[in-house]
Amino acid sequence: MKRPFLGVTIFTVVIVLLFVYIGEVLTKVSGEAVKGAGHGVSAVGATPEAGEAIFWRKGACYTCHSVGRRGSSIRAPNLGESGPLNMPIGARAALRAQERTKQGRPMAATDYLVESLAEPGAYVVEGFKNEMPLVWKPPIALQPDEIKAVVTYLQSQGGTVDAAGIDKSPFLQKLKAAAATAAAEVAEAWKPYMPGDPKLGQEIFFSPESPVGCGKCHATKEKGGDVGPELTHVAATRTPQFILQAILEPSKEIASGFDSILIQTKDGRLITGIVKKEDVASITVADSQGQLQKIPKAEIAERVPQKTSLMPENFGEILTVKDLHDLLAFLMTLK
Amino acid sequence: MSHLQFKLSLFWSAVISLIVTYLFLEYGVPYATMLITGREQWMPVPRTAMAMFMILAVVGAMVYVSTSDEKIEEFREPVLAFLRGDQDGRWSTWAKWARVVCLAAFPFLLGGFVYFQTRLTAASPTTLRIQHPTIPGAYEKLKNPLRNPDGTVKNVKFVEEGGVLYQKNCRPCHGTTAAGDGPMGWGFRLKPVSFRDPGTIATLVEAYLFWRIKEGAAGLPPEASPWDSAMPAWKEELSDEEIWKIILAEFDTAGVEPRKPEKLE
Amino acid sequence: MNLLNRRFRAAFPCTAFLLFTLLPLAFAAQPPVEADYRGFFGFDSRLVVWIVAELHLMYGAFVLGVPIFAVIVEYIGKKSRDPKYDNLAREFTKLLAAAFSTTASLGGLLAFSLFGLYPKFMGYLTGVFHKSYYVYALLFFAEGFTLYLYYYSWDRLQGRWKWLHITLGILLNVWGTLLMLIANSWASFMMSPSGIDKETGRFLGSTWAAVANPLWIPLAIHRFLGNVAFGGLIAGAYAAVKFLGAKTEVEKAHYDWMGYVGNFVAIAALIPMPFAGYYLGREVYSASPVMGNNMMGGAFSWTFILQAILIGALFIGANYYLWIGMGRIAGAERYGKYIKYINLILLVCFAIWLTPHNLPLSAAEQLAIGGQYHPILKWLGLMSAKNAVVNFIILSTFFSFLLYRRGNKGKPLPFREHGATAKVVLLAVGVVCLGFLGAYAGHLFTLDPASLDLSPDKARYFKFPGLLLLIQIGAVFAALALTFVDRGIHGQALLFAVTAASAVFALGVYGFVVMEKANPFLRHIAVSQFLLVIACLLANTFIDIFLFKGAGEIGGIRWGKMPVRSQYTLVLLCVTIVMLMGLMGYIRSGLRENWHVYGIMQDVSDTSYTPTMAYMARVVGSIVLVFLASIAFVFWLAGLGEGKAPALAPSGEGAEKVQRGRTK
Amino acid sequence: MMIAALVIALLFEMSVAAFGQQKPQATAEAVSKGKEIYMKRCWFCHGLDGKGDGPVADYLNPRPRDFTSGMYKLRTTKDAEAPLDEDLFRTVTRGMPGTAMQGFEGVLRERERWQVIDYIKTFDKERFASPPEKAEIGSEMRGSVEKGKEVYQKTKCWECHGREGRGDGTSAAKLKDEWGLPILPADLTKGWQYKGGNSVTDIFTRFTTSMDGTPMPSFADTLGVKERWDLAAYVKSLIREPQARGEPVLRSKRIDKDLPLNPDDPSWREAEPLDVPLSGQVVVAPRSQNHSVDLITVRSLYNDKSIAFLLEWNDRFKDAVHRPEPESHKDTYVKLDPKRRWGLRDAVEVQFPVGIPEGPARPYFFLGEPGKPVNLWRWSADWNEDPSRKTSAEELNATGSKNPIVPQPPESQEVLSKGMWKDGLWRVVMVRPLHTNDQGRDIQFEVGKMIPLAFHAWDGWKGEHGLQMAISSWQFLVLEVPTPPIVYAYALFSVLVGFGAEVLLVRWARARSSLREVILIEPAGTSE
Repeated sequence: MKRPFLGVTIFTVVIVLLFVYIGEVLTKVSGEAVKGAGHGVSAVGATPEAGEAIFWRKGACYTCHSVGRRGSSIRAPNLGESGPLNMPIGARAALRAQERTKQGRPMAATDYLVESLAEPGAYVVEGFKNEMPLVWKPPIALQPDEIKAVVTYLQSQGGTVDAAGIDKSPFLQKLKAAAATAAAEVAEAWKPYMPGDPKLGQEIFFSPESPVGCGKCHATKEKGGDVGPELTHVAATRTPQFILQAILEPSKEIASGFDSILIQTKDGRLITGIVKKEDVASITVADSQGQLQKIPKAEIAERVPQKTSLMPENFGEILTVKDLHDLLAFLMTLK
Repeated sequence: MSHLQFKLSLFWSAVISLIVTYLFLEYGVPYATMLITGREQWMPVPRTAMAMFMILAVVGAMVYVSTSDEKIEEFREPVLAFLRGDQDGRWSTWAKWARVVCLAAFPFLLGGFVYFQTRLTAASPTTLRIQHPTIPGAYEKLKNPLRNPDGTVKNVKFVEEGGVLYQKNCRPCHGTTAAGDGPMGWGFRLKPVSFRDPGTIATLVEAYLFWRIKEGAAGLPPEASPWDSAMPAWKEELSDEEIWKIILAEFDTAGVEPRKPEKLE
Repeated sequence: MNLLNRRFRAAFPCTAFLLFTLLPLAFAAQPPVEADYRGFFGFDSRLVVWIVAELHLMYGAFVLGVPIFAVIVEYIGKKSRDPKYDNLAREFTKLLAAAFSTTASLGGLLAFSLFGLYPKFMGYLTGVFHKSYYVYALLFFAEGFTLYLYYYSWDRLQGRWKWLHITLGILLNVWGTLLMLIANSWASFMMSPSGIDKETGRFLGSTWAAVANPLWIPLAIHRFLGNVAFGGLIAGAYAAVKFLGAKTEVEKAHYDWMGYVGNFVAIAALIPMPFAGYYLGREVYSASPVMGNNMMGGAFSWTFILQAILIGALFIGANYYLWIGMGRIAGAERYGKYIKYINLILLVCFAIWLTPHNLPLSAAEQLAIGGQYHPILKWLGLMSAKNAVVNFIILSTFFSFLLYRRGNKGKPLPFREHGATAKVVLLAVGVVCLGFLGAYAGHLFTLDPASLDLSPDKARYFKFPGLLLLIQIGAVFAALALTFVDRGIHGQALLFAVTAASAVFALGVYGFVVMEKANPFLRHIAVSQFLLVIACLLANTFIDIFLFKGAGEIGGIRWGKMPVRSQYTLVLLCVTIVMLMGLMGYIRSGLRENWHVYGIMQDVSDTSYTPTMAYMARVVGSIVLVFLASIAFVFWLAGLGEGKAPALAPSGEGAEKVQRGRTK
Repeated sequence: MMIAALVIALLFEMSVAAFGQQKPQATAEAVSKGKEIYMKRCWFCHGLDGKGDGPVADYLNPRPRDFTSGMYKLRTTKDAEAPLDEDLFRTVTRGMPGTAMQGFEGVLRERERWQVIDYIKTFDKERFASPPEKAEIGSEMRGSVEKGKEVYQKTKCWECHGREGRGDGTSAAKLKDEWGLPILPADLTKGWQYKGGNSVTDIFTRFTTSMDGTPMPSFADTLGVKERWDLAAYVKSLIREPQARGEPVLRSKRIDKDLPLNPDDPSWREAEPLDVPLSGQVVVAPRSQNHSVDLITVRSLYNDKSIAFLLEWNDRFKDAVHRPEPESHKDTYVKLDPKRRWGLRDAVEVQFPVGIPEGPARPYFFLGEPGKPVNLWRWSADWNEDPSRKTSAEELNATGSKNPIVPQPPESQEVLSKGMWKDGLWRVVMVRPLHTNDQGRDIQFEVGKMIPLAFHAWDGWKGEHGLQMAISSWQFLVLEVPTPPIVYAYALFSVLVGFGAEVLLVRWARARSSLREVILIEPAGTSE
C-alpha cells in the first residue's frame, strides 16, 4: 500500500504542477496584465502605479477628486483631462507653477504638486474651496513615501514622472516636518470625554422624534435626505475634531455646493435654502427641514448668498453631552 | 505469419505519422491556405498552434502504442535493437555503419540544438491581444437610441447619414466594404478589423462598438495592448449621435447583424 | 461496529448542531452598524472564502454524485441477484458516509467565513434568501438522517426488505438534489439576479422569484452531471489506489471492476456534459450579453483553453482506459484495429477544439499572414467548428464503449429469440426518437424568422437542419428494421455513419453559412446536432442491449488483469476532473468580475479585481492538492473500520509484485 | 473536418472561376438593380449624379471618377475611345491600387458588378451609344529590357517619369490634367501603385491606349509593337517590390571602424536593409490620408561608441524651404485643395521610447503617451541645406500627440546627420553615441535587446507639416551580438551528456536483451 500511494502522490503532484505551469504560460502568452498588483496594498516605492493604488484606496482622494472619466466626485477639481484648463494635472501643474511664480512664490511643476498636498490652502483653484484635509494627518495619515507615490501618479497624468524632483522640492521637507508634528499630535490624540454608543447615535441621527434629526438632511449610504452633504464616508476623511466642530459650529466651514441663499419673492416671501436645481424658468431650494420648494424665476425679486450654513446652530444647546458623544461615535463608524 | 507480406513496425509507423503530420502542418496547410485565399504567398501555421498540434500528435502516438503490452513491446523492439546493435552477427555491413553513424551523430545534434536554443537571437516579440476586452460599466448598458426596441432602425435616413460618416472617417482603414482592407492599413502592423468577419462585430452588442469608437486605442485596458492599435478616439471629433449612426452603417455595409440579447423562453 | 464508525456517528450530530445553532446566530448577530468587509487574521479574505467554498463544493459534488449511482448499482444488484453489485454499492456508500461530515463541516465553515468576512453582502443575500435557509436546514437534516439510515440499515434491510432500502437511497438522492438546487439558486442569483428591482437592488418580496433566476436550472443541470462524473472518477481513483495495493487476486478483481464502474459512470455523465455546458453558456449570453462576451471572447477566453485541455485529457484518458481494458477481454482483439482510427479522430477533434480564434502570432507571422487571424485556422476557433468536433468526440467515445462492450461477445442470437419484448422496447425507442426529432423538425419548418429578428427570406436556412432531422428518423427506423432481420450491427453502423455525416460534417460546415447569413439561428443548429447525436446514442444503446443479450461469449473478462498504467490513468482522470471542478468554479464566480451580485451590488473591497490565470492556476492547484489529500485521509479513516484492514498491513509483497509488473 | 472545409472552399472557388466574364444583357431591370447597388456602395465618392462629387470626394487624391465626363483612365480601347464594359468590370472587380477605389470582388456578385456598370453607363449615354473600338494589344511578346531602356530614353519618358523612374522628371512639377489641376507622374518603381495593374501586358496596354484625363499619351502610333513590348519589359524591371522579410526587425551590424556619415559609403552595403511601410497619419486630427512617403528602407551599423542609421525613400522633389502655416483642426480629415501648391520642406523622423521597455508594454506607437515619453530624431531638408548648421537633425521629446513636442536643450543635441537627394531619392544618415548623459530624455542603446523604433516622414510638396505626415507602426531594432563563449560551453557540455546517456542506454539495452530471454520462457509474468 505504501509504495503505490507514494507513486500516486508523486503522479498527482506532477499533474497539478503541469496545470499550474500551463496557467503561467497562458498568462504570459495572453499578455494578461498583473491586474491584482497594487490594489489594496500600501505603496512600495514612489511609482505612479503605487500612487494610483493609494489615490483610489488608502488615500481616499477619490472621495473628492475624479481623474478623467474615472470616479464620479465633483467636490474638488478633476485631475484628468476633463479638469480645469482641459489639461490633466501633470500638464496643468506646469502652468500653475508659472502662475504661482508670478504670485511671488517661484516653483516648478513638481513643487506645485507637492505644495498642493502639503499646504492645500496655498493655492485654491477658482470655483472651488479649500476643504482638502491634510493627507499626512489622521485619519488618512499617508506616509511621506506614500505622498511621493501619489505625486508621481499625478505627474503621470500628462506630465513626466520625476521622482527625484519630488525629493528636491522644499515643500516635501515642510510636509515631512509637519507630518512628524502630526505624528506627535496623534500620540496625545483628542479623546472624547466619555465613550459613545454608535447604536444610540444612529437613533439620534435617524429617528424622526429626536430633537436633531440629522437624517432629514444628511444621508448615510442609501438612507437619509439630500439637503446637506452625504456622510457615508465622513470618518474616512475627517477627524473627530472636525466633525465635532461641524456639528457645533456649522457655519465655520461650509462644504462646497452647500452654501445657502436667501430668496426674496416679488410677493414678499423670504426663503432660505440650498439650491438643488436651477433651470431657465425656476429654481428649487431645500430648506432646513428638508422640504423642497420650487420657485418660478419670474417671482424672484432678489437672491442673496448667505454666509451662514442652513444647518441649525443650536445643537450645542439641544444635545446632551451623552447624545453628542453617541452621535459622534456613530459618525465615526462611517468609513 | 507470412514474411512476404510487408508490415511496417509500430515504431516506424509512429515516426512516419509524426513526420507526415509535421509536413502537413509545415507545408500542406500553408500551401492550401495560399490556394484558398488566392494570395501570393504561403501562410505559415503560427508557431504556437504548430507546437500545440505537434504535442497532441506525440501524445496521440504515445497513447496508441501503449494501449496494450504487445504494442509497447513492438514499439520498443526496434529502438532496443538499434541500441543493442548486432549481437548475433546477422546485420549487413551498411546497417552496422548506419547505427554507428546515428549513435555518433546524436550527441552532436543535441549539441547543435542546445547551441541554437541558447545563442542570443532576437525574435520580434509576440503580440497578442484579448480580442474582446471587457467593456467598462459606464458603457455596458447603453442602447442605440436610433433603433426601435425591436432592433429595427428608427429611420432609414440614419443609416444613410451613418454611411457617409463611415465612408469619410472609417473607410481609409476599414475599407469601402468594411472588409478591413482600406488603403491606410498598409503601414499598420495591427491590421484594421474586418467587419465582414463573422467573429467580429456580428458577435458584439452595439454598446461595445460605441465604446471602441468613442475611446479608441487609448481607451483600451492594459491587457488589450493598445500600443499598436491605430484606432482613433473619436470622441474628440464625433458626437455621440454620429457614432451611433456610424454603427448602424457599419452593420449595413458589412451585411451582418449585431448580437441581440436572446429572448428567454 | 467499531470505535471509528461510532466516531463518525458522533461527528455528524456535532457538526449538525454546530451548523444549525451557530448559523442562525450568525444571521441574527448583524451589528447595528455593519462593516462592509472584514479581514481574516491578516490573510486575504477573498482567498479564504475561495478555498473554503471550493473545498466545500468538491466534497459536496462527491457527496451528491455518489448516491446517484450507488443506488443504481444497488438496484442492478437486486435485479441481477449478483452480490458483487450490492457489495460495490455498499463500498460506494461507505466512502459517502465518510465524506459527509467533512462536507457539512466545510459548509459551516463557509457560512461562517462568508458572514464574518462579507457582512454587508451576506446581509443583503440573507435579506433576499432567508426563507430558503430554513428549508435548506430542514433538508439537510433529512439528508443526514437518510444517509446514515441508508448506510447502517444495509444488513438489516436485505431480502424482502431490499425495496425499502432502495427507497431510502432514492430519498437520499431527492434530498441531495433539492439541497443542491437551493444552494445553487444563491450562486446563480449572484450571476443573474431576479426578483429584485434592477435599478436599486431592492428585494421585491418573493423569494421564489429570486430563486427562479435565469441561470438557476442551466447551472443546476451542469452541476448535476458534473457531480456524477466527479463522484465516479473519485471512486475510480480510490479503486485504482486500492488495486495497486491489493494483495490477493480477488481483491484485485474487485477493485479493477470498481474502477471500471467508476469510469463508466463518469463517461455516461460526461457525454451529455458538453450539451449542458452549451445550454448554460447560451443562457449566460441571454442573461447578459456582456457577461457572455467576457466569458467567450474577453478576459475569460483563455480559461476556456485551459478547460478544453482538461476536458480533452478526460475524454482521451477515459477512452484510453477502455482500450487498455480490452486487453483483459478475450476476443476483444478483433476490435483492436478500430482503436487507431478512434484515436486519430479524437486527436484531430481535440486539436480543433483547442485552437483559439485569435492565435498568438509573432510579428513575423502577422506580416506573413497579413492580419490578426490566420485565414484558415481562425475558422476552427468559431462556435460551429467547436460544436461539430464536440459531437464527434462524443460519438467516438460512445463507439469506443460499444466496442469494449462487445469485446468478448460471440455471434448474436437470432433476433426473434428475444421475443416480443425486444420488439416492443425497440419500437418504443424508435417512437421516442421519432417524437423529439420530428417535433424539432416541425418546429424548424414552421419557425417564423421574425421571432429571431430575421428577415423572411432567411427562412430557407431553417430547412436544411430540419431535413437532416427527418433523415435521422429514417436512419433510426432503418437501423431498427435491420436489427429485426438480424443485421443489427449493420444497423448500428448505418446510424453512426448517418449521424456523423449529418451532425458533424453537414451541420458543422453549414454552421459557418448560418453564422454569416442568419446568425441568430445558429443555436438551433447546435440543438439539432445535439438531438441527432442523442437519437443515435439512444437507438444504438438499445439495439446493442438486445443484440448481445444472451450472445455467446468468446472468453471471459479477466478482472484484475490490468497493467499499472491503466490504474494511473484512473488517477489522472480523477485529478483532472478535480482540477476542472476548481477551474469551472473560478470561471463561474469570476465572471461577475467586480460585482457581488452582477449589475446590482458592486464589490468595493480591495480584492475586487480579476486575478491572472497564473494566480488562479496556483490557487486552484493548491485547492486540488488539499482536497485530494484530505479525501485520501477521510477514505483511509473509513478503511480503518474494516476488520481485515488490508490497507494497514505492510503489503510489501503486493507492491513488489506490482513493481515487477511495471518494469516488465 | 478541416479537410472537408478545404475541399468545399476549393470547389466553391472553382465553380466561381468557371463562370467566366460573360456580360449579361443590359436590361432595364439590370439598370435599376445597378442603381440600387450604386446607392449603397458608390455614391459616397462618385456622387448622386455620378459627377465624382460625393461627400467624401473632397478628401481624396486622386479624386473619384466623374462618370459624366466620359473619360476613363483604364481602357483597352483606342485613344480617346470609351472603355469596354470589360474594362469597367475589371476596375470594379480589382479596384485601382494607389487610390481610394477598392475592388468589390467578394462583396458584389459578378452579376451585380455587371448591373452597376450598366447603371454607370447611363450617366453619359452618348459616350456609350456606339461600341468603342478595341485597341490592338495582341498576345504578350517577350521584350528586351536593354532595348526598352533605349526606347525610354528616346521617347523621353524620363521627362516626366525621371531617369530612375521615380516620377521625378524635369517637367514633373508642371504637369496638369484635363481640368487644369496639378497631377504627378507615376513613380514607376512602386509596383503597388500601378493603377491598372503591374503585369507586362497591363503596362503595355497603358501606353498603347493612353490614360484619359491625364498627360499620359498613347504611343500606339509613335512606337512599333515590338518597341512597346521592350519598353513594357523595361518599366516592369524598374519595379521594386518591398521585401517582406517576415519579422519587422532591423538588425544593426557591428563594424570595427568609424561609422560613415556619407550615404554613399561602401560600409552600408554590409548592413541588412529593412523596408518599413508607412501610412497616412489618421490617428488624430488633423488626419491626412493622402500621404506621399509609403516606404522607407532603413539600414543600421554600430561600433563600440555610436550607432548609425541610413534612411532611403522616394520623393519626387527636393523641397528645402519651409514656410509652415498653423494647422486647422476643423475637420476630421484634411480637405484637399487640388489647386494649391505648397512650399514646405521634406523631413524624416525616427522615434524611440525613452527607456527600453521590459515586457510587451510599449509607449503608444504614435508619439508616445503621457508618462511614457518617446525620443524623436528629426532630420529636415531645410536644415540640411543650411550651411550654418552643424547637423541637420534635431532631438525632441513627445508625450502624446496632444502635448507639444519639445526640442531638447542644445547641450543634449547629439545626433549628427547628413542627407542627399538624387533622382527622386532621399538618403539620410543619422549618427548618435550609443549612450548619452541625458538618460531622462534619450534612448540608451543596449546590445542584444529588442528596441522599438518607428518612422515618420513629411513630403513638403504635398504640404505635409506638423501632424500631417506619414507614420509607421513600431518596428524593432536589435544590435547584433557576437555569441558569448559560454554558449559554446553549453553545446559542448550537451554533446558530452548526450554521449554519456547513449552509452548508458546501450548498456541498459544489452543487459535487457539477456533478461528478455528469461521473460520469453516465462510468459505468465506479463500480465501484472
